[in-house]
Amino acid sequence: MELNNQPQPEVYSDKILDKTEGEGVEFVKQQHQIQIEDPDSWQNEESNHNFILASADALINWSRSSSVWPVNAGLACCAFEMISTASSRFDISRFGMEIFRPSPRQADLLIVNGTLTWKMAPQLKRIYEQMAEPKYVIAMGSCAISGGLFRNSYAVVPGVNKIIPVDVYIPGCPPRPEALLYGIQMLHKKIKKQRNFEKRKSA
Amino acid sequence: MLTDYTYVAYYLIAAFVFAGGAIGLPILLRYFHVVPRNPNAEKYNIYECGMETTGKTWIQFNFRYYFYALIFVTLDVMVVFLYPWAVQLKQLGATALVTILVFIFIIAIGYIYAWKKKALEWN
Amino acid sequence: MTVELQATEVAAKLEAAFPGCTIESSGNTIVIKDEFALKAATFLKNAAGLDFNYLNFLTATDYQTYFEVIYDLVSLEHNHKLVLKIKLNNREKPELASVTGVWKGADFQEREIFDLFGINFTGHPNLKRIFLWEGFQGYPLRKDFKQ
Amino acid sequence: MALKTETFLVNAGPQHPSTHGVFRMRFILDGEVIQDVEPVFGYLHRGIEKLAEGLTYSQDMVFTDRLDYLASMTNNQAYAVAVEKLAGIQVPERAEYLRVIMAELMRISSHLMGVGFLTNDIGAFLTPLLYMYREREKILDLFDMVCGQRLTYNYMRIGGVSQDIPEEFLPALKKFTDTLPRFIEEYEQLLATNEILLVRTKNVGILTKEAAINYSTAGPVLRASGVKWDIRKAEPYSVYNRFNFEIPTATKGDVYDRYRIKIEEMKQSIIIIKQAMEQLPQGEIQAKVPKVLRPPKGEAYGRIEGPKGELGFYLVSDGATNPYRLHIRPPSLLNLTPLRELVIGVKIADAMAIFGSIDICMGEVDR
Repeated sequence: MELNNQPQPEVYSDKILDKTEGEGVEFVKQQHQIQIEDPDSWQNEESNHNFILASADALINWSRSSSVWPVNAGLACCAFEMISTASSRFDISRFGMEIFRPSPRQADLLIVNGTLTWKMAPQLKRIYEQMAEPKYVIAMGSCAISGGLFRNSYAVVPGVNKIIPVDVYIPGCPPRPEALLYGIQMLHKKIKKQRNFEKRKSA
Repeated sequence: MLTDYTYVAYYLIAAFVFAGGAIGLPILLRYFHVVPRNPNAEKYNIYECGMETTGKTWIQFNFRYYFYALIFVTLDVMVVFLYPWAVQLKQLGATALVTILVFIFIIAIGYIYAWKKKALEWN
Repeated sequence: MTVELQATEVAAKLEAAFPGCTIESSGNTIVIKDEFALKAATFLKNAAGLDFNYLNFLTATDYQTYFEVIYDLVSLEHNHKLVLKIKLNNREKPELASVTGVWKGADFQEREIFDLFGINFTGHPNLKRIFLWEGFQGYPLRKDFKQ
Repeated sequence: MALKTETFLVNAGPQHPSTHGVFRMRFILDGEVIQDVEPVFGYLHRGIEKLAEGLTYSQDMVFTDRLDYLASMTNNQAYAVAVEKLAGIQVPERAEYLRVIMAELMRISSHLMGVGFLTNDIGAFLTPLLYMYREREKILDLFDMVCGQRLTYNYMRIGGVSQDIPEEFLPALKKFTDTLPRFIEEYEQLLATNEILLVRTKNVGILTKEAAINYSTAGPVLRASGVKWDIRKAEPYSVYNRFNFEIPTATKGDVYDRYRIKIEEMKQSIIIIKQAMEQLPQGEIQAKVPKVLRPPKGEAYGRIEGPKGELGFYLVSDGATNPYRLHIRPPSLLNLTPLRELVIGVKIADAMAIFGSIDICMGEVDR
């Protein structure tokens, strides 16, 4: 289907960059068809036997879980429930989380809120990769969990855990702010079970 | 005379201890595997709103930014010299006032010259 | 109250200007031949009594045997409205003149029709996919689009 | 002697604090002055128009909540008006009044968010937004009382409304409409005479009247450029012809006028709600609509005045239970068409203010 010979476009439109972006999306679509299993490895490990390490673990996990900073990455409708949770009524700052960092470099938690489309998938994967360790992901809303309402659409990723490993799933469309707060408390429980003094792939 | 200022030494030590801790602690925590280490290519890429960066960034900027920086530095340095004078205003008396005015006048000449040469125009 | 212009009068004016351009006109819709698209658009915009200066929306529908492009025109001064339709029978390479010259508001809507239907708009300044990524195969809103 | 300067390319990309969702602008910058911009859409394109063709008419109502997720009620109303026009259904009086009350509450909430995020983009980070959220939470409580949901209400049905209002709704609504003007006064003191806001918004991003019409913009963007065009007055749908209210317009069409229009429209919405509350008749709330709706063959275009502009649904039916074609007239996408003309030659900070004043919602842009 060759394009017609329209006049020299004085409108700036970068076809080469679009083509590379298109290839990136196709590449991610081929790569990410199977589910990435959730990083739950530390759930069933019993805590450290050594007394000093156990209390150091407790201190480190407490400090990590009590100030988890989310990335300011809103995709769709759930983003506005997340902002409602961050505003004065549902007050996410009770958990030390009211600072929504725009750049992933300074954030620990990526709340995927809204429908993830294939065109946005490589970008979201890049944001997740560029976050500092240890990082956690909350899949908020049924669109993030399984594609939700738009599951059999040609342009929607049926579930974010095909792209990035997810720690906590929050059902709802959109989930009420109380549900998001409950999900965050579950994430805190999960962080508190982490063991820190072993050499292993990232948490 | 000197003994009156020994507390400055404590500040110096505190500064070094703090600096050492700020640098040493992450290295120590990395050694104990508290800070996980998971290098990958994407992480060391430049973050630009989730997109790959395109084009080069070492480019020729407009010169007016540099003009502003120069003028700012001159005035800033002048202010640094005013501080000690301002603290001891009473003891130094009128002669110090005249010298400071001469000093300010010299810098003002450069500032007005730059102003007239339209260096501060922000087109 | 928005008056739905009688298509027959407007068709008569159009016929006077470009003989043989309207195929049929009923209610408030006129169906014209596709090669008269740009001429009819400029005529409807600048004609004295009509002056449709506001393109309300522009969309397309796939009726399996032909495509139909729908222009919903409104005149803000006279508060009357008209629907202009064009049928494209060529399904392999559907082609239509772009009206971005007449109404600049058609820019993104024509790109959307190109993206989701594959209808080519000649003369469009920046015709490429607007919603889907460059390597996407096929045109989703066509009835014969396989997932 | 002008030194040769080079330009460089920056993405105000999908994940950006002030792009109101996943919208990307590819800037070509010379220093901080924008030489060219290319808006890139599609990061939230879920193919709603394709999915809608697979479901029945009443099931598609659920998609409309996710279109402009800041104004779900008005999306429902637009879709309901379109299908009722197609199928020729007469909606009972009480349902019409309930729809008007909910739509005007939604307009206030959407304008609150529009103004709140505009001041966010200008630099007053989060302070005015938290004030606006305090009012929005009150509106969401009212909606919660009526249909149990905070954001995606699915409240309206084809031919009427899903549930009647509980008794405590009207007193709560009365209290809300009495206190809201005082809060809007509070925002006026906070914002209208604020020196920074005036300097940052006056004479920035001027959209002339002809350009606004030619770019087929709608809603506050069109009225800010001096065109008195509001579907509630131009083509009164539902019972809007029984209320008297004005259409605020401005003349210059800059960011400040678009901000002013939103504040004035909030006041007008309160007047409409007050009148609707007094004239609220008794009666049933749902017309007799067959369980499986099969509208006659044909097509219809129903439109309403949404908070962002004229929101319309173009429906083609071939007699089956699901629509043959459903097209949504996206006011946000059409308001974005003049973006390139407004933004070239402007500094980046002003470009973000202009973009914020156009007040788009990505669910409606990408559909």
